[in-house]
Amino acid sequence: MRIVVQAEPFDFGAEANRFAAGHTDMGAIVTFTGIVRDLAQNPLDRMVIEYYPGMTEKALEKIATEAQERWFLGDVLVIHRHGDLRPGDMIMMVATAAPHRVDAFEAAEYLMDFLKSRAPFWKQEFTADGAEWVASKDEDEDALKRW
Amino acid sequence: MRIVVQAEPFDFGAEANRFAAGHTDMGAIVTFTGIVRDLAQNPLDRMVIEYYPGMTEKALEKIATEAQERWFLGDVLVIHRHGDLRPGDMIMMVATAAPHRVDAFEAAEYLMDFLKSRAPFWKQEFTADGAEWVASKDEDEDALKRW
Amino acid sequence: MTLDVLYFAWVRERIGVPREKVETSAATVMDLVEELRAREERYAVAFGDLKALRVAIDQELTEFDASLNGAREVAFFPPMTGG
Amino acid sequence: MTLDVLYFAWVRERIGVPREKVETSAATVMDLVEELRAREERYAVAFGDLKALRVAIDQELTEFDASLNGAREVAFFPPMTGG
Repeated sequence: MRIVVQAEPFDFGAEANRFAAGHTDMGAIVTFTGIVRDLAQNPLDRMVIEYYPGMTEKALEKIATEAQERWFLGDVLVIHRHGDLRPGDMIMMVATAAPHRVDAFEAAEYLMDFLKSRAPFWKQEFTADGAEWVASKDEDEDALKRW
Repeated sequence: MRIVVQAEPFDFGAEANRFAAGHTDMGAIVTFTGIVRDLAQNPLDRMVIEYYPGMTEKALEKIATEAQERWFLGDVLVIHRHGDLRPGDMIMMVATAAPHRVDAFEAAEYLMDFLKSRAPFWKQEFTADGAEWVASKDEDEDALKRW
Repeated sequence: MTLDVLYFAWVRERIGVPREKVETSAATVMDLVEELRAREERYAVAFGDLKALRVAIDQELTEFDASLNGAREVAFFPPMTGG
Repeated sequence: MTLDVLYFAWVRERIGVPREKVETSAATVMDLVEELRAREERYAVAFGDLKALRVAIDQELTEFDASLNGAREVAFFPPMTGG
């Protein structure tokens, strides 16, 4: 398991290759990557992500550990950025390795669902209209109910 | 949409990065990668994948087109190798880009489920016991029923 | 009519060739299978259990009762195991 | 007892500081919230709608009726929006 919270950009492809390498007993690798969106109707200048040093890492470790208890996984990777981001920048990625594809998919979805609303990150968007904290979505809270 | 059937290895990370680049209106990228497994109880020497030139590409395009009709996707990538593979080699990858994570995940699972048992590929495994065609699994056929 | 008939995986191994031209007046895939079965033992073996086989006409998956009307290429193979 | 009290996102903006030491004898998070609300308008505003807030004691998510017994660090913040 590898959990990283960092301000610096990460190389999705290089991380994906490093994660996939050397798992000859794991047939399935799933990755999810979140990218800062730029919506035509209200162009985004930048996004700032705040986090809670200490608690954020612990929360991510807890979520990843729970995924490992629930599915048969070879490995889990979570990388999440904080600080300043621009449209098109990668915010975060998760990766799961498992012997079978269903486990790799379900575990990645579980990680994402909990990461969305149980890991201490807060997004603020800067547009021509000013700064606005991103509101949590009911659908993200609802997504937890399926697990 | 990009569909590739090739004998040559592909660079998963480079393909993933290329796929993710330039989608500033797509917030979610999901990838799945299949790797040749080497099981301790019966070490694999090599795997050979046979395909049906012409039909295989058409079948993959049909599956990807159906995914695009069913979910709101920005892009779909399918790469599948044929020919000789060794343990640890990547067999194939799919990638989906969508505005929202649920679409990207579901579409990737759909692609995998149909690719497993509706795209003309046949795997043959070579071990110390000789050559054996991989049998299809009932669970792969069952997986189609959820869509 | 003359059909291109293709075989893949263990079907190809049992029949011994990857493809061949078949001159036939079979109306359906099943008729063609019966003709081939009657030809030689290797066909009878390859087509022994149709539940273990799949068929495509002109590169589209179909069923054994499908018509061969207009068909140019027929392929027989075991269930696919991609991914 | 002396608690480290942390604020994040718009809670931090409304209160005006990211963290502060608070001397309190509050038994629960709710008691602490009431003390802070009574202090100054900015706290009353930040803690106006508790349904819009989350709380962690010593970096573990908890509820507003949780005991502060043994607590060293209490954090208030809006619902998380990671990923």
